[in-house]
Amino acid sequence: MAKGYNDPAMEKKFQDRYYHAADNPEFTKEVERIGRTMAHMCYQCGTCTGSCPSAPRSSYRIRKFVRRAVMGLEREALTDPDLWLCTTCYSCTDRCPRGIAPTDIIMAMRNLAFKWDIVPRNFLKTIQLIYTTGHGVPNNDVNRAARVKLGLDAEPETTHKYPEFLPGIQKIMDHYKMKENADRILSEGEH
Amino acid sequence: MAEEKKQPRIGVFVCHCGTNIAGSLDVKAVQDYARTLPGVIVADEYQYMCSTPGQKKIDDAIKEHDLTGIVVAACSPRLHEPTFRTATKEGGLNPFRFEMANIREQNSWVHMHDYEGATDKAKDAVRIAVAKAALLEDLYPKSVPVEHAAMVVGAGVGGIQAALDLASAGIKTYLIEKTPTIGGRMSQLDKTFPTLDCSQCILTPKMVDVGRHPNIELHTYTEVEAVEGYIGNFDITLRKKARGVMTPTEATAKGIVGGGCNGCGDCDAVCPVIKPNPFEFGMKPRKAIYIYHPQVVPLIYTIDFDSCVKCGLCVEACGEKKAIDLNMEDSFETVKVGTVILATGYDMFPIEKKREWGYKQFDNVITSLEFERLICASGPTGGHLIRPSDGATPKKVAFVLCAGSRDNTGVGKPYCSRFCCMYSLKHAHQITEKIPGCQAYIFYMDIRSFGKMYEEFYYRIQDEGTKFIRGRVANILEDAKTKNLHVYAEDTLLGQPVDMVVDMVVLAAAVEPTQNIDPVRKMFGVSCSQDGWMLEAHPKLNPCGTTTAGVFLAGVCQGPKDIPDTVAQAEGAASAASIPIHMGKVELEPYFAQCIEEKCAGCGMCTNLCPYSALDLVEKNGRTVMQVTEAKCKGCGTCGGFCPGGAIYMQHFTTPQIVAQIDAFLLGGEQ
Amino acid sequence: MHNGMHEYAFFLGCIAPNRYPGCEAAAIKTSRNVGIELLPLKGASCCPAPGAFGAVDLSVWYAMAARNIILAEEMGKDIALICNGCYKSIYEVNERLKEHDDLRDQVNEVLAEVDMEFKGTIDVYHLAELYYDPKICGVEKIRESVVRPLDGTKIAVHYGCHLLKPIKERRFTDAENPMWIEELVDALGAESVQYRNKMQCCGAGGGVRGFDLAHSLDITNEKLINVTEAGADAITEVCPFCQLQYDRGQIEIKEKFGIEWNIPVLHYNELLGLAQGMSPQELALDLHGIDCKPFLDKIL
Amino acid sequence: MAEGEWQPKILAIICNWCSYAGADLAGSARTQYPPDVRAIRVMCTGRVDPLFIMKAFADGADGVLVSGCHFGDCHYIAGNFKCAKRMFLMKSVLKDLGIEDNRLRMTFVSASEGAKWAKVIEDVVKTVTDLGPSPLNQLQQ
Repeated sequence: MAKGYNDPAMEKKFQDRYYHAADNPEFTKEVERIGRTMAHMCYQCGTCTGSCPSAPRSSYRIRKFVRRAVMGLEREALTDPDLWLCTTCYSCTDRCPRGIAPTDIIMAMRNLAFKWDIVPRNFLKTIQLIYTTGHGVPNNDVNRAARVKLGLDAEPETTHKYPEFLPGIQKIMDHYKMKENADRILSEGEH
Repeated sequence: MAEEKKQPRIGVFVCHCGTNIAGSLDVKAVQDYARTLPGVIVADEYQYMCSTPGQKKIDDAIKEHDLTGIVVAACSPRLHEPTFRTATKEGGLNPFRFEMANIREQNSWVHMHDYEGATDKAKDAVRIAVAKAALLEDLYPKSVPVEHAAMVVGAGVGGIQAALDLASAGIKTYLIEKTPTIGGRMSQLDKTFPTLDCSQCILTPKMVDVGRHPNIELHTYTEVEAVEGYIGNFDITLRKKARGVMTPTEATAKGIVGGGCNGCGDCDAVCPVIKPNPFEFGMKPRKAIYIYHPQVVPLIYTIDFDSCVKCGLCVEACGEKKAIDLNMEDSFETVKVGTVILATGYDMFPIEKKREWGYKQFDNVITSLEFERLICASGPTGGHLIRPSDGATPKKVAFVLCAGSRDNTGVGKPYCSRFCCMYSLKHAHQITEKIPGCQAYIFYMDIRSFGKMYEEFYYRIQDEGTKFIRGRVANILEDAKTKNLHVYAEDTLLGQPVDMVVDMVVLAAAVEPTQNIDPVRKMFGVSCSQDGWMLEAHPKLNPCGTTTAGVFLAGVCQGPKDIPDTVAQAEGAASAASIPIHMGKVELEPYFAQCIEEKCAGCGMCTNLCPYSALDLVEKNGRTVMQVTEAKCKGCGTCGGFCPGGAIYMQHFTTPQIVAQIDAFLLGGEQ
Repeated sequence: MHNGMHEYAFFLGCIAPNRYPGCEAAAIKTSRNVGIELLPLKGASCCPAPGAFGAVDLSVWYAMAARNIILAEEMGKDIALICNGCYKSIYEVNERLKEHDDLRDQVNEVLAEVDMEFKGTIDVYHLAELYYDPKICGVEKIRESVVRPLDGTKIAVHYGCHLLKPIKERRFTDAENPMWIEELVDALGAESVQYRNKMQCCGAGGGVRGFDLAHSLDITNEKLINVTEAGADAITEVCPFCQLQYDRGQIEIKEKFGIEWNIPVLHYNELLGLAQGMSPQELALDLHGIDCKPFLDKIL
Repeated sequence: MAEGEWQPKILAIICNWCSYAGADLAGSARTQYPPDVRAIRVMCTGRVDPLFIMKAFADGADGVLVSGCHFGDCHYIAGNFKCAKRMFLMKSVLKDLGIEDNRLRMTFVSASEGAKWAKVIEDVVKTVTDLGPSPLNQLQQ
């Protein structure tokens, strides 16, 4: 509960900094289900952060995210933009002495963040591109010309050359309402 | 077996064990059910059957109802069978007329959420037990004499202490050591925590004592080859590995008067073959004829025949002592002992398997035992700690704790190695003391300083200036030019990544059971626990014993422990091992095989199956039949499980008894 | 095997065909010289990108990757591919679906809507591991295929992440200091050089390149410092996405941070193509952001 | 469980030194498993006479589990090994009699493997439950 100070600056300065019970006790289980790894076994040794290429150049601490998973601190985890600084190099996963996959905990949290409509735009654009072309990085004219020069067909043997495969791909993505949600989040972001 | 057959009159007693049993199943229903079973004269229940009033119930019921058999439904017979057998005996029945139904460890504790299922299972267990109890017979334990001698396998500090205790208690003790000298790991250490005693200084007096104790027969460079027999009467064959050098005693026995090795080292000086010394982890050379270090006990040289070129220079140098025999071969000796203590110690986990820390990839990453040798005055550098890459004195040293311990990746060891925290604190102290301006960094997850004066030692080391960084080391990289090391971790207390550049890294590598110890463990019939260490009989109440009667454990072979704990356990094991010897006899459970001669066809299949050669074919009344030597039979029943004619009678586990149990389970038997 | 050739369905991915077509052309030609025939896998899509796509919804990632695998199952061929990102998606999903019934059922339920079913009948390989595997090709065969040794060149190997990590879910045994690609490089007559933090990520993965370009480039820049200190003439890798990060990344680093590196970056197949006598034009090296000429001058 | 619902009858014959101790350890650790198995203790699985197996099936058992020490860990050197050979033969005998051979199972559980014991029981109960009542019992019905 707010303290009722008439100065909002003071209210903010002295806001409650305890953490209490978990925001969402199911959060740990959800993360473990999606990430297929036992986050709750973490003993906070920091091997993950020590292995992380993003840690020395940012405030991203993967150990803290694992801690948030363990304690069910859902909001703190999903709204922290550092969540998107994991390069998924899996060094932490290889070295974790508890056999946990911290990388997959991050991936699970990103999946859950998507459900909260929190996803950086580049991720959503990749989805749109894959939906419409089958490729996250589609062909272009410069490349087509180069391909022909090399003796390759202008379009590779993929959905580019065989667009009849696209409806199947779209059906799979539609099953999960992936494109629909990506479009919505992107358009809302534009307002 | 000759007593008159009486109709079975059985008493059943169901234990609540507080709520341990009664909380998960219906004790009353089990009791009521027991009353319906054939032969059951009385069925009772009690809060704690193992208590004095509980036992008294058995005593009273036997007398009151003239019972022939007792069933107690309670915990595991592995826990309280002896208790209730005694109670049965006190009631006037033969103690082997007792049978236990396990409704706790194998029922109420494992079906805590299925009251009905657990109750049904308990009823079945009681029915099965009653069926067996109805067929139980009077049996009499066999008393066997105990050889007034003991063996200790492994002569590290644990084995040395155990041997000294046994010997001082007047028991002839064979101390067996596979390496050429006694002393074990402790002799490789420089100082000991938390007192900072010189390890050699406190160990060598004990080593010398071993060497001259009249009751200790020391066998170095010797391994256990075979074990036969049982408590009181172990026949143990030793393989005395060919050492190539005779002791004065051995020389005298061969008629070389005044000869034999006196440790002068003349041979060492002339030997042309140079090899790394394993005692110094290869950091110092030795010859093909060698001693590990000057304080070895016994002070006898050993030839490494794998590298010896048999040039004969040593034989020449030895001269009239004629101690050296280049054609020596392994020899065997069998000794008889009453009890055995295993003190086989540990090895370092091969930490190079944790690739991220670069051991064996980077010169200046060493293990803690290598550090011990490098800082030890008698070590390869005379106690001057230097970097392997360039011989420079390190000014910054990082200690990596839990290197391979507390590791659930499948590469390292899941357990805590228990003494690394403390010796790393000691190492930090040593470099701070020896090298002015040298900074120690200890990378740790938890500092486990639980022993007497340990936490105080931690306080002291912190006060001396060692920096503690709470974070497990992620990886180590080498600077190709300087050979300095970058230690990467997270300072988890600050939440900040660390790139600590140091001159040297010491890995507090996990410990694991001694290489190739499994055959020895199995020869003595000792199990191992999940972590690979030898399994004690009970983790709390019998930490020195094993499931093989007469075999005891001391030291790290049972699980990681430091020197105080090892010595304490060694003294405990010595005490336990001396009891049967001082008693002079032990009672063996009377689970012997018997031959039912009229059924025996004399086929002899069983004689080959018996692992103890307890069965023989003999002529009796013109027929060939099998005969059991009871002293050799250990009661496994393997013969009885095979006999095609059903001619083998396994006491206490007879075929009729077991079949009755099966019938009782599957066909019921309620009245 | 067909006509003495080991045949594989060639999974292209996105960046090789659509940005570095030389990689695709080189893979087809160079592998043929060592007894491997790469057959077109018609209708394949993005693997899909494990970081950028999987981050949003792993269930869809499994299903989409399974669709690509099924195309090869229908051909009855094992898959070969040349990109570490694709390797993670295709190899890992293939293995996980084979192992875990719950995942397979979940994926097949969705795929039923498009009349497909994951059966788990094929295996997935990175072309580089096939090159190294003596049962398929082996270092010796690579060495024998060389007509223009890359003598006098020093090459830094970047393994990338998803080829080897997580190591528990890979066929390989060492992700901390592997040396097998170095063997493949040395077989071409070049000298592989060791550099600090060889196994560190290029910085591109996990959607970070798109999310925070400067951050990902800072990681790349650190690697470029280490590679330069080791005196390498070029970087080789086995992943077009890493290639993109190093190659285009150097231009972006110049723009953003004002540092110029100019270290040529070549996919191992391009390097192998050069050693087998292919011309820079046949490899479309002109499409690279960083001019390969200083490197080519040493060998041509 | 509903009244009248079929429940498998499974007999376990287990050795004193390893499997019985392992089962006790599962208890001390409160590792939960289904209550469908009834155990008989013998000193060593070497004691297990094929007769016991036949008797159990004849009496209406739906499954039999024999559990001993790991090879090399037998308290009596190799009784478990001798038993394993017999059980192997018994499986073919059962097959000849029209009884599915996976109704008989031999496992090796050490004194330190409480969790494994629980897993073994779960597996055995599941296998036998999936197989349904023993063919001999079906005949009787």
